[in-house]
Amino acid sequence: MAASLEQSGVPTVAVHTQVFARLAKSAALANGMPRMRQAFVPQPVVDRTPDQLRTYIEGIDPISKRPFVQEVIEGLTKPLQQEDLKGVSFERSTPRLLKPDSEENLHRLFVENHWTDFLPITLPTEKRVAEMLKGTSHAPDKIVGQLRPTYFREFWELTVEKVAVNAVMAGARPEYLPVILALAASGITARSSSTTSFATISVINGPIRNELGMNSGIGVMGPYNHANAAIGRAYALLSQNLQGGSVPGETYMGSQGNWYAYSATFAEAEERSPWEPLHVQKGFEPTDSAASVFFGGWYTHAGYGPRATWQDKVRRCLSAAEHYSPPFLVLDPIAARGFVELGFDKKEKLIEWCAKNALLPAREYWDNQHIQTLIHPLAVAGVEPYATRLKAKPDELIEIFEAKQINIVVAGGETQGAWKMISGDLRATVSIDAWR
Amino acid sequence: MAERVTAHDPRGYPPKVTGKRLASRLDNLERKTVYLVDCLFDNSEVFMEQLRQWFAARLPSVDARIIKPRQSWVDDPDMRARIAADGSAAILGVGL
Amino acid sequence: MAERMKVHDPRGYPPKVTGKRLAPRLESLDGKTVFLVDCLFDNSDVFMDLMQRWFGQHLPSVKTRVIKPKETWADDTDMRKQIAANGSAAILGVGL
Amino acid sequence: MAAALELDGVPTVAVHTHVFARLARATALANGMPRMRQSFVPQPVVDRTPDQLRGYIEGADPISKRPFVQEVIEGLTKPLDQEDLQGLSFERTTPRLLEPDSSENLHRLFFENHWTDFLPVVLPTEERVERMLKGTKLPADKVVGRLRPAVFREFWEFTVEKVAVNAVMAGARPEYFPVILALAASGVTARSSSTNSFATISVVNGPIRNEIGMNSGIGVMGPYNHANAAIGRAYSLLSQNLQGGSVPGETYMGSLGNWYAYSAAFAEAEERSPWEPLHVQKGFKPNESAVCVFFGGWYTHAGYGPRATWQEKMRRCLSAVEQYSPPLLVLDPIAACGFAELGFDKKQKLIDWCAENARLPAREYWDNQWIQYLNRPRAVAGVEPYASRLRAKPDDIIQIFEPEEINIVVAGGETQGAWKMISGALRGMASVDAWR
Repeated sequence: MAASLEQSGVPTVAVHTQVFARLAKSAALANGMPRMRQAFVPQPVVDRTPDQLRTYIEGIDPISKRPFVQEVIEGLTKPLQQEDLKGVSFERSTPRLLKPDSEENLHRLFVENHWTDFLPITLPTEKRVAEMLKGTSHAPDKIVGQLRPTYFREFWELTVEKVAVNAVMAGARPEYLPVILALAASGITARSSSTTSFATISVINGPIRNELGMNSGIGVMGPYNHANAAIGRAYALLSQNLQGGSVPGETYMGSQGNWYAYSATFAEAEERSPWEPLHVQKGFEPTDSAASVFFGGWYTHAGYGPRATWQDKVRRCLSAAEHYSPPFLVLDPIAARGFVELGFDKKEKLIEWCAKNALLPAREYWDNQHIQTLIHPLAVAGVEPYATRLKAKPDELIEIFEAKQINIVVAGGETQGAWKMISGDLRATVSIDAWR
Repeated sequence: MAERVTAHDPRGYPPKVTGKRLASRLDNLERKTVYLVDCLFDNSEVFMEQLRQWFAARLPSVDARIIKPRQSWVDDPDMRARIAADGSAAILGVGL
Repeated sequence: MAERMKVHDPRGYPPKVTGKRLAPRLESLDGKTVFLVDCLFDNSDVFMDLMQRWFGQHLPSVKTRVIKPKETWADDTDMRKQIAANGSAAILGVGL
Repeated sequence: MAAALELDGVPTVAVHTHVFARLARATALANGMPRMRQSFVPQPVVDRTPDQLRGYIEGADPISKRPFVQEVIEGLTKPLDQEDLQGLSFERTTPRLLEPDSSENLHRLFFENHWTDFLPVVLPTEERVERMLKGTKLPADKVVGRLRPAVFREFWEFTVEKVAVNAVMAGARPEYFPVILALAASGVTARSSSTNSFATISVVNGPIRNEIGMNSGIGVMGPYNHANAAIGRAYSLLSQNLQGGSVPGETYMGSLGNWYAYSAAFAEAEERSPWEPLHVQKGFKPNESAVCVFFGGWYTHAGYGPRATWQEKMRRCLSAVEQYSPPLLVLDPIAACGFAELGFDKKQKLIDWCAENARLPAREYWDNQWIQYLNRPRAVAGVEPYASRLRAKPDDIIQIFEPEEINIVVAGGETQGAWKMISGALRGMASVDAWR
């Protein structure tokens, strides 16, 4: 925004809170405008009173240590110097191979460059990468897609070979590569830089699950299967390395982080589910193999049943959800069959029930930072369903999710009728067969 | 020396970045119109109002006007066109 | 042959396990008292009650008594003494 | 229990649901009574109607495929054969070193034996284990403690060296070793075999945090720091390998599994917290280093604030928890300072508020499988607070947690006033200095 104003001849100063300093500077660099004028106020702005914000304006810019208003005014009036005029342009092409070195030194290099999740990796030697590339019929230099840490950052491009490199690092085997390529091609990053520490969870459907020996039983969402673990981790590492990084303060701003970011991929228990598989619901054939990508991971509610008071329990979990992030439900087959016995013979019926029963008073719905930033402007602009939610009286109960935002997956080892309600907006369901 | 290994570089390919020039600066803000762009962040409206009041109190000759894009995170060309047409400078905040 | 390495075994040390004999079996259950031990698992009381009714219908000569330990997972020595003293066999369930 | 009855001379048959078959066999073996008489009914028993249970009794044992009642009666009457009589005793000593082999084959051996979390490990060569042992002054053969996957399983024992082996596998450095030893000495496993897919979360306090560069800022509960990642993973791997394993169906029964089980350790942001550090609350001095181990990880509720409607939001989250697993609150410093500004100048005040506001109708409180199983017998035996909860009428609102069960920790990078409410009962504490 600021860059485009400058280009239309309008001198501009962008104001940020101090924690965003390094991020704002590297975004300016990536936009080809490293000399962009920026001024900073203390963190946080959210929840501060007007008086407190006035002290920010009359106070000191915590980054430059000079008066804030002086920074702003000089940013608009101080004449451009030589350096400002030419702007900086650079071709950041990435090398294919690194300088040869000992194993110990290379492992340290990968850690110090933030190329790993700080757990041990398998070094991507030429031999191992060539081996991994046998897992697909596609050419190593074929462009798989683009990724970026968030929508105001520039897209980076990735090839089959670069995906293979990160797959080797994760400990994956060649037969897993088509799944990993599909996840990379989804265009959804598993390393969002958002201050809300999001994570990306992927569900695999179709014949590929059994071809690779994926787990949909006991310990399905845990460290109990090679394919689940390696595919999830490959998706996490390629997101980090193929989008320009995920470095705290620069390309990662998640205040509290998310442990799901290590590895979070599993297979639906289609054979033991009373309902239609997820990918078939999204238009794939049962014999197709597909990967679904859920963006969220911010809350995880849990329960058993359905027991006698299941409606109260599920309602409590739905209304405790963060209402900018819709849930997807993971039901153990025992729980799924329990719901079928109650008459929910189709996933859609239970989804409908959840949408009808996820209720909050309007007052609480609007008292949320994300809703204010993302949804409120849309409501004001008359976009439904937000506009009606805005009209509701403070104590009026409103439905916080639409049915089409909620999904259900069946997985578990049937040692307990357990279920989980995980924050996850289904952003994409992509073909795996296309990458065989 | 431990046996040396060659490994791949795990990073993706960044887009080619072309340099862009900054707009030339004003000699001063006297009698100029400065747009205060509220980026719709939670509470940034209150911040921009305080900034407007600061200008009105300290630099009354500056015509500071608050303006909002239609949607957060999305470029708003019409709003930019209006700023370019009616304004001489812009202050954006508070966020990215 | 790739260069061979020697590495440690990552497992801990299990306790020494001494063999224990099973109790001698009964020739038949007729006229015997069998304790049905409800391990307090959710719904196992209903299960044991039904076992008692099954014996009542199909093997009326067998006396059955449902009994519960004081606490889950913990050994209940008094209950065991009671079974050993007044019973000839026990059926535990449903769980571990 | 069954073994004890047999020793009292009482022929016994243990009835299990069929998913527990392999586990029941393994337990019998470990109790030195491999020939113990066991019979099985279909899973689940929970929630089945009396008629359905009668169907189980009159039906077939799903494991032996013979009539269930026949299995039971024969178990009590069929005479012992030769094998039954001598029982089986064995000395399961574990070797110190494995057969030498190529690194490729050893990596595969570690996967196939379930010695890993299916992510790449660093092979524990003699040289690497030697280097790790330099991280402590204590002798390699000193017994650190004992661990077991469940209360009904036998304890396994382990030494400083065996902990070092697993620390090397996790990618840890010698300077992390005292923290890892303290976690191993806590006696709490990070690989519970419960059907409940529990995980164990560890909080590190005191000077050790900065000595080894732990993270308490941006991405604190995520893959953004070497010490956090390696310590958490070492605790997971040692729990798995030093307690006799964690194999689905045998020594792990978690129906859904838990991704926190990869690695879940972090440092409290003592320097940026408005309150007393966790370990000081628990009796340690500020300049002592300690670890606290929280057993749960079953639910994770999330929120921002405190905003205007923070009380409603907090109450919704507190009543949507699983009432057998008390919460650990992790507050970003911005949120913590927000609560301090509201008058919660001591952690204890916010803990008391949570205890008073975590409420459910008695009807819902008791309608839970684990509460029935764990708390009901105590209530019946007159143990408080369970007894009074049992006396409450169905629609009476009761408090579901005691203040002592709830804990608060401050950690986060201050890019957002976020907080998390993670299922976690404080089960273990240990001094780190004792293991330097």
